[in-house]
Amino acid sequence: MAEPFEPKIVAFVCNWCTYAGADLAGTSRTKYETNVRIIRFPCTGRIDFMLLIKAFQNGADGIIVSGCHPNDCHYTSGNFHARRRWIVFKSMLDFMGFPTERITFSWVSAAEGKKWAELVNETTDSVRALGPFTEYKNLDFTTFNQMDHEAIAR
Amino acid sequence: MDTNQYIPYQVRIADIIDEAPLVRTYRLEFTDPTANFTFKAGQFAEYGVFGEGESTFCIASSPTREGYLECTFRSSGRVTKALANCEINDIIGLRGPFGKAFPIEEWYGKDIVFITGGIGLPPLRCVIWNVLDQREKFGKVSIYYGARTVADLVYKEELDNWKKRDDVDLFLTVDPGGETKDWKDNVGFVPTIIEQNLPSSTNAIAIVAGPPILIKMSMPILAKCGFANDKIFTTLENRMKCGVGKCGHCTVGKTYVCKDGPVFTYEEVLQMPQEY
Amino acid sequence: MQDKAAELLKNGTVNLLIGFSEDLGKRPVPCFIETAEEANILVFNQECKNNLSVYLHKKEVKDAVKIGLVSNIATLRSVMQLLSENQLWSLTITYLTVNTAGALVVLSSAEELEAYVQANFPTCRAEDKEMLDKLNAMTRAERWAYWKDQLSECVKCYACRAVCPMCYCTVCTTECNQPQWIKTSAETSGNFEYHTMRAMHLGGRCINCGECGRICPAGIPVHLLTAQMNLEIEQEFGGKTGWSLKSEYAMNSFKPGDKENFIK
Amino acid sequence: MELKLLSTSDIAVFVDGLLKAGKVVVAPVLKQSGKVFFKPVQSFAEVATDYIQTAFSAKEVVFPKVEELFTYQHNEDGSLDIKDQLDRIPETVVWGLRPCDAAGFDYLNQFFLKENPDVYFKARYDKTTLVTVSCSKCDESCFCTSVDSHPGDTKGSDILLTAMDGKCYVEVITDNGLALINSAKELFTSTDTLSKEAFLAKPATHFSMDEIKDKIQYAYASAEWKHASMGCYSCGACAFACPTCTCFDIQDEGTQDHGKRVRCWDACGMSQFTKHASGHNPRNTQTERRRQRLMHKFKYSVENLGVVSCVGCGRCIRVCPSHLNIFENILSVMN
Repeated sequence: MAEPFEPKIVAFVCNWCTYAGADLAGTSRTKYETNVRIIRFPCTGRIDFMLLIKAFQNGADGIIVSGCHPNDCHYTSGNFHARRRWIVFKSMLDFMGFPTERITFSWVSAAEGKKWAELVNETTDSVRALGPFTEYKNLDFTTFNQMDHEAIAR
Repeated sequence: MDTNQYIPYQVRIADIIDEAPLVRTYRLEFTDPTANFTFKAGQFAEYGVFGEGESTFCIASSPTREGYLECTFRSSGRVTKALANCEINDIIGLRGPFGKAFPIEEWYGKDIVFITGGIGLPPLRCVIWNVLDQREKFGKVSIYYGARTVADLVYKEELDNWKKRDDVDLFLTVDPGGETKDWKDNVGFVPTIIEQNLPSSTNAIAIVAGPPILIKMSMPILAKCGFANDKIFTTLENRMKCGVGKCGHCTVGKTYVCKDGPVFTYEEVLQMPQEY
Repeated sequence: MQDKAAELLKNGTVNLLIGFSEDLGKRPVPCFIETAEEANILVFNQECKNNLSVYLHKKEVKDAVKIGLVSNIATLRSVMQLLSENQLWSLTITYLTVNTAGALVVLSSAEELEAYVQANFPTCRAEDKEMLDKLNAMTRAERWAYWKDQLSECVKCYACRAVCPMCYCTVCTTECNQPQWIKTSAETSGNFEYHTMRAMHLGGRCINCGECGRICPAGIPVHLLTAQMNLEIEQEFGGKTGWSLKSEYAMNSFKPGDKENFIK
Repeated sequence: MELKLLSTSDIAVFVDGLLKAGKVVVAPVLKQSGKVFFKPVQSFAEVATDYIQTAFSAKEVVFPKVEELFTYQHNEDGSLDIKDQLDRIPETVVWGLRPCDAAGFDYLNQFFLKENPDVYFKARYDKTTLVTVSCSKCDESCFCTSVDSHPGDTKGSDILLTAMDGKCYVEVITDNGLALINSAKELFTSTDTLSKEAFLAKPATHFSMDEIKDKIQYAYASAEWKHASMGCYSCGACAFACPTCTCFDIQDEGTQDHGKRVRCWDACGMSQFTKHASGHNPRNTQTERRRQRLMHKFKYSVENLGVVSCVGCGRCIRVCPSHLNIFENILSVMN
């Protein structure tokens, strides 16, 4: 029997708030889903949209992007810049028909270990319900390669 | 069925020698001992790190010393950096040998003058070994080699050996400012050193390899020494991808450096558009 | 226009004039004129759609310093945007354009340019608006299918990048290979990456000249991506690209009160 | 060479029969962008008939824009598997290409197979049959008659079809073509030589190869190259649309553990094409790059292979964002 689908989720988090929040969840022994792989950044302002695309390309089924609450940025304004970029990036992906529900954006502070655990659980559940992210991988046949594959299928 | 020239041999890194800052030599052995790989001095190969790509450089060891290959490279781009991160026993890809070789047999009985700078020595090292391993077949052998600084000289041990031999004249130099306190050899650019010594061109062959500027500066001086253009050999290095005259990256006019070269006489170089 | 161009070249106001000539098939071809005698090859009509401001980044053009630029309104607007991004100030540019009444207009300073552009500011082209509305009315899956089909034709010739006056980076992300951000091969996923990247980097800077879509050899309406983004940015954050010499780059600024509805 | 007639209504029967026999048929298809592309089709109904030229050439069939050279996989014991998929290439019929495209195949054949034969090209080329349709229409970009060809040229084709008065005149040129016809013998009737001239387009002739041959020898030093290249944006549109441009790049995609090596189209007009890792660029300006491209077409390929590698399809003129015109450029640098 096939194993049930377990999504791979990549979390891009900032060093000062969400990473510390995740740390708190750990030290308080809060149990949460193990599907998430955390990548730590100095600031949400550093989380380039290309990183998200690359994560999907390398097999991620879902992505969490999280950092300090507005006004709490360690570098004063990094998360404000990030927020603008996310607004535009999300609408851009939406316009291209990309399933944006696979990306969860969030603010998690260093004190919100519980929120982090809930966020991961919720995201994992929703991505599990969405199933494996194959739409992106299926892009990867150019016309004539695709033709070769069709010929094999016959 | 024609052979598939894009499928690489698999070679294992048997030894790593750090030559100079960013410059390394790998000794490579075929994982398949039956691999039928023979090459001549001056030919090159495509070395590939899987997942990163391929890079082109000369085979730096000599066919007169069998059983292994050596290559020397400076890490500068994506592939060479990945290559520099490899460790002993890693498997890399190797395609080749490609290109024309130096016509060493035609040089029997002649004096040989090697002129090279920096990372230009590896392609000539193959020829130098070849010549030294059959030393009796050649006349006088002199080597002019320079680098920016003392640290940038490659094959330091071999340079010492060549220096000790009394059948080789080695002229070492570093660019002004690149010398160290205990540096006893020349200081100055390679062309200047040639000019000071003016090697004889009677019954002699000159082989020049190095950065384009070295080639361009050395030519007038060699002409002054009396070398005819068809007695000067050089090896061009252009960006290459396929190695077999198809991808078009290395073209200089109608010439494909990979299959028509990389070894050219200066006579041939002069007939090309000056785009190398 | 020919007379004016000849005059400017003759009296030394302009060293190099970038304009349009015609080939044998009567198609407009960008031309570069250095002497007054050559000015008789100049043409300017409805077909002259190329945004010639992209040539201002060329080294040969920069070396000429005093430039005459035959412009349509999109060209002028892109020069405005470039000036606001602190580009091109090393050049002295004289702009030759034709206004809606069909009269020749010569603009010789950035201030004159700003006034003219603001007075004649172009709106989103009707056919683009129609396509955008059509796409936005689709379901997400339909949009995905639409772009998948379109982008599968992309061969990564980078003509869209090459004709874009805003794409003046000396090294493009597509050329960065450590790591390889954008796949070199023209597989659809790599094409998706490339066009998302391009659109994101032009968000808040694109001046909607539509050149990228017009010249695409595969007929992909890539300009719709940036057009959509621009509408979005204008709505969310305000400001118009290429409107003023001091316009602020939307993606490089923020307001503490920026609104969104998706961050948990 | 055999000559046959096929009634226009039987064309669809013939093509659908090929599809039924399991062949892949690649034919021009009109897409929503309004441009025509070569695509594998499922029935003749999808095939576009009213067009002058497709957006890109049919070279994709034998030289895909992305071709997988091999896949690699590191095993747990440290060994490495390398596999190519040459045996998976299907039998393909290219339907409805123009004589200029077919002439392009003739050049590709010589380029890829004369010296250091390229196994990927060969594997595809050997399984490809070209059914060409001669041109009844042309536009101002077409200039095949200037490069020793014409709208009814059979060079490179396996079969050439010419539509005349409700019938289709079929010239069977190669054994490959004959085999294809024989798979549906009953549709074809024999005929004598017919004059097809009246049904062919008449593109303008701008020069003749004879006059170029001498003059091109001195063209390299022409000062006109700068003029001919100033408008060039240095994109790759012309090279990618060209039926005879063969430059490619080799790239690895994947991780160090597993992935594939692909070759993909590249263009000599792009600024990075010749750039060394050291930063040195042998062809540093667009003037040099455009000169390389045009000189390759008209001079270097003649010297290397004995043929001009321009077939006069005019695609580079149609796709060029600044309408740079290859024959006008060639004429200007020769004078």
